[in-house]
Amino acid sequence: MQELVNRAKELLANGTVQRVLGWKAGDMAYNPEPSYFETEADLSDFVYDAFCGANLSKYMIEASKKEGKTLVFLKPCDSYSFNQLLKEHRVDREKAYIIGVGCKGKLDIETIRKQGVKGIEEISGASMDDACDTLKIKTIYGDKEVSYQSAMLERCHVCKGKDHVVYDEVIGESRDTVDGERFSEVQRIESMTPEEKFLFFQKELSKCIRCNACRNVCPACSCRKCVFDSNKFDSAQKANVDSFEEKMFHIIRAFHVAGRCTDCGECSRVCPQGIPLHLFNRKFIKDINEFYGDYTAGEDIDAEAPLTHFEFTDREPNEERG
Amino acid sequence: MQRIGVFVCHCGSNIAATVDVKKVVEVVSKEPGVCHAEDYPYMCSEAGQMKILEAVKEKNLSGVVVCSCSPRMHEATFRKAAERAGLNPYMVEIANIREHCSWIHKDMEEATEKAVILARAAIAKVNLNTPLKAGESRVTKRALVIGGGIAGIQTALDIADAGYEVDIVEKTPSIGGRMSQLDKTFPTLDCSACILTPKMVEAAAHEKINIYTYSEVDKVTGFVGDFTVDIRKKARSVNSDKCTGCGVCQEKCPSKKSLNEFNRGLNTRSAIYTPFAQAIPNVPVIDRDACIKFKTGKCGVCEKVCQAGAIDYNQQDEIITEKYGAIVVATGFDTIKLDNYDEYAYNQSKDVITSLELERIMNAAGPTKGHLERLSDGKAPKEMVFIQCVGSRCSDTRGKSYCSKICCMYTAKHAMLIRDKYPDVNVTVFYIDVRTPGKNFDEFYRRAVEEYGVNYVKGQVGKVAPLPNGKLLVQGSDLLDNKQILKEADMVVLATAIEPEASVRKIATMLTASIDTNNFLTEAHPKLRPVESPTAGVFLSGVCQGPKDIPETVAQAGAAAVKAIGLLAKDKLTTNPCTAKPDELLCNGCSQCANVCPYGAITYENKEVNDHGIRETRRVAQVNSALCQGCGACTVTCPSGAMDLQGFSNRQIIAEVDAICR
Amino acid sequence: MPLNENEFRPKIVAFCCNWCSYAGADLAGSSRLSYPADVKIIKVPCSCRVNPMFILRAFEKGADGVILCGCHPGDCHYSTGNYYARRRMTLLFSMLDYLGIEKGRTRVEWVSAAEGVKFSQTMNEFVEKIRSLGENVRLGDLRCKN
Amino acid sequence: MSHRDYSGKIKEISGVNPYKCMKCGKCSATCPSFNEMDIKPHQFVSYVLNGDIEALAESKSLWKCLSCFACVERCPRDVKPGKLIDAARQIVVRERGGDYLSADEIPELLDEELPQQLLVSAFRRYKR
Repeated sequence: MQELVNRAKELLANGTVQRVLGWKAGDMAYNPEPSYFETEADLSDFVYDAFCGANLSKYMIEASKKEGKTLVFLKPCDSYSFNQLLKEHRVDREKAYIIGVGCKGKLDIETIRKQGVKGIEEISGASMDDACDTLKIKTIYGDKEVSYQSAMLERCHVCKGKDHVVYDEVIGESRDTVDGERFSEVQRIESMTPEEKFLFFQKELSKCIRCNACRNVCPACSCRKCVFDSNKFDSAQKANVDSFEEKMFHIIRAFHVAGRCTDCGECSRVCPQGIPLHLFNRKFIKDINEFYGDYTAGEDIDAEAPLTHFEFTDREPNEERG
Repeated sequence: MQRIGVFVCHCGSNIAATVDVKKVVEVVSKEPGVCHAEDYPYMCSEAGQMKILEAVKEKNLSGVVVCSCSPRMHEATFRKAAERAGLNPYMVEIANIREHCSWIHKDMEEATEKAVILARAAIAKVNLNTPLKAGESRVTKRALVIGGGIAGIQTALDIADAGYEVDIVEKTPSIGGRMSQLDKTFPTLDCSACILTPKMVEAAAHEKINIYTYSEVDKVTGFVGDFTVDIRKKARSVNSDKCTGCGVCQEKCPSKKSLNEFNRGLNTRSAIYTPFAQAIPNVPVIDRDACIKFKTGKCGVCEKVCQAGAIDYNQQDEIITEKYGAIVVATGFDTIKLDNYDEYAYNQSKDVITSLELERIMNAAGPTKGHLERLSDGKAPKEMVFIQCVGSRCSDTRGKSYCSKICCMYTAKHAMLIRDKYPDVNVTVFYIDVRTPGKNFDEFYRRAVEEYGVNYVKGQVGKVAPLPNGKLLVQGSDLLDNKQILKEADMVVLATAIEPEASVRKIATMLTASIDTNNFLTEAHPKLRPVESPTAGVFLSGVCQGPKDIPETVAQAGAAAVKAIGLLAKDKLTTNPCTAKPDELLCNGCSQCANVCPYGAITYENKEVNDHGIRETRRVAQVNSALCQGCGACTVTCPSGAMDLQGFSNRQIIAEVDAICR
Repeated sequence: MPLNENEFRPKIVAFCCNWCSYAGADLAGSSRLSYPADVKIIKVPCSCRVNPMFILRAFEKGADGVILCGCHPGDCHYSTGNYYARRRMTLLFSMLDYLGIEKGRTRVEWVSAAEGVKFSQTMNEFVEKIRSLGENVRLGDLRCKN
Repeated sequence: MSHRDYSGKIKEISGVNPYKCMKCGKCSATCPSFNEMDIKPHQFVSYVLNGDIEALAESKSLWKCLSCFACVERCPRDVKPGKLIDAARQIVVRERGGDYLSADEIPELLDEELPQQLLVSAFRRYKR
């Protein structure tokens, strides 16, 4: 981490960049938050550890409008989001100095809590310099231990890869964290009966409080004004009446990011209700891969996006799924 | 809220027999925004239209709904009526209660209920209609013809004769195209050059025609009436203004090993060359891949012998940018490659040739000076076999599914010419069907059989095998005799399928003109608009649209010219007002809409916007309403709803949905 | 067909492209090829104009089935519109299936201007299918129900 | 089975749509066994289309076809007469076979010298 801070200071000092976009320590050890750093002194708050799951690429939309370059730290998966934004002309490559940072898998405090660890005060073993095998957790109920791998975010178990697709330089080592099948959850749902599927999603989506956290964090959901906030479709939403009415929002949201979603998993990470929102996006990714050939959004900015492209021989919509 | 008048047509008994029109009037008159509702036996009649006029004036209506037959029948009629009443014509919506209701339902209660719902949907839509105005765009009075074969020449001549400037772009060093390679033409057996060269000269001499040979279209932007085209004039290495066309350079050129494209590679040419004697312009080009000067830096013979001082080794490609109102594609055809047809031994024997190669052999300027001889040993053939449908009418992946259309006739021509000039040569034609529709065509084919003794065998050839004695063993079917024929031939001529010239793909992409799976350009309507591309301002001439012979090509070339002239004769074009329109404040600038636009109507601009007090420069979508045809593909691609379609807006369609589902 | 009080009468929205399917529906009409009055047609310029929002909106407001008709692939008046529509609808339908919405409530059919018979047959089949599926509950918005 | 059914069976086994034939005769032109055949390759198609499977089944051609598949290779319409005759042959073989080989018979047939493979493939082909 110190290496990142040193390099940031250097780049600020020599005028390459005017500000730094990174993470700063939060009020608890497990909730660092995205932040700008304008001066060397500001950087004393800088942090980069296993809880820095936040994807900073979306902030580059606004940073691109600012004077001068912004130094941004991107994890391998974040760099896909940045690239996708670049493809859509939302960020300015000239305005960004990208340091690709290593990643050993990011942690999920909720997953730790689910393992029965409550009253957390301090967590060690989550720094990039650590072995990242075991987390030693100090709680008000005494010390606990949890394996690092068991505390990882879902997305890290099915990581796209630890190579950055866009960067100016790369600092820090990464570690392969894949130990799951990316589409296994989607497949599990696909194999359910319609009734089971419906009940599953009704149960999950009824939790939605329309706080819009998923929309606000999503690097693909970056419209200046969301259709659900404008009168363009007579679709500005009112308060919930029906417990399942949020389906329209989530289906359309998934549809709007289909072919653009890099599966960064931020939607699920930030959902205060713990709805596995990535299951929508991942369903579309799986379908696109199956129907139109493998496609990874953000990987290649010159690739034809699946929904703005077609083949004469594409499958028919009514076709029974195999 | 609009002030809407609803008019329910009886259409005699067509509607009124099944739909209770009085009931419809009664129910819809209570709909929000409706200030007037009435029924009338024939709304489309003059008296019916007057009802609209009167009501608009009396009740100060701002919108009109007509419940009648399909909008495909009378939408235009009622729009005009509204216009006469002083309303914007796009404030009219039709509820189709005839084709979509009274004609398909028998139960009156059911049909009436549905008619009411359809009327409600139309009322809900009109409530959100806004007056639309057809735009105007100017027309540049100049046409571009891509391709300088007989199709392109004829189109250019016809357009130029009507008084408009025309540029021809031809990628080879001379105009003339495939027709200049032909020896004789069916069914009259005129010498091809004798009828073509006067046209070439006429085009070259025409004051309204400007010819760019050895040139290609590099880039096309713009739209109907206002295209901007970059033409790449490839470096000829010869100054056209100075060259006198004396030909000494070609004689003296020491590099003579290049395959002669004009003679289909059957002999060779020099590195500096004009493709054929009557070339226009009669100015050679240097083939830089073959030229010793360009390869080694040494030589320069042509420069030394050129008394006019026309050789210019330093010439560069030149880009010419020109504006056009109309573009005619006349890119022509080539024969398919025969690599997939090993059974015909084309790649194994020099004596198996294509029909186009035979044209060159028969031609006095060809590789054999017009003598029919075997290319392997120069001997005169005694036994010749023609095979029809080579690569045509194949539904497998090796060939083309279509009939190449010209082969039956040119084969009859070849057979006849050979029997006439060399009566001792036996000619056998293996055919599947002989297709000779066309004026004097069947008579021509029958003459080949009856007067010239050409042996037509119904059946395809399965195999051609070169024999050690230099002959070719042809194994074919005689289906009428139910026999298998084995014939030793001296030469085999393959009626090879034709396909669009390969460069047409690139050109179609530049023009956003659609192309079918065989690379033929698609016509706007296969029957009613056969010489227009669906892309406005682009016209089709000759084989680029589909296989055709010379008379058909010339006829289509003229038709394309007339269509182009019709466009150029206009000073201004009115455009469809139902076009896409972006809301700049909502636009993300992501370019997704531009990626799906089939017309290239969407561009992006960095534009200063004022978003509720925030002034900033944003990348926003711009729609060229002259180009946009109003399909709406962009509107669905746009996640923020910034892109909307006038006349079919998101809110209008949703209002219709709501009215129907209510 | 007399209206039976107890019979389930589905609400069906059919989006038809202006150039092929709407004309196909007109031909069905002028050929007097009957199909149930439950089907109401909305004219759109091209199948690619149909936003998934429209389809979900229809269901939310109480539709029991939605069908989208366009020109046959390759015949689109705008040359490529129906290809985009095909991909969009393929994904949307797959998603609806994934959410447990009954298969068959949504459908895409390519109907040319000459296919009046096909239009009528398609609508008859579709209405039959929706009748067999019954009322749409899963995609509806309860606020829109009585 | 009626003749029509046989026609359907042949289409099913061969996977060929005989209606695609444009009667060009390239199959007969390419056939090395043409002279040995009473019904010529290009005629297979019309026999199948006309449902005259009996004649085809009794023809010499059925056994003269070498299955060299030159006609299949070269047919411009994907009609593949070689596959048609092969299908007809299979029908005849199956028909004749009836219960040609039942599992119970196998132990008796076992012979030390007989390759196992042969028996297995024979059983596959000739079992009911």
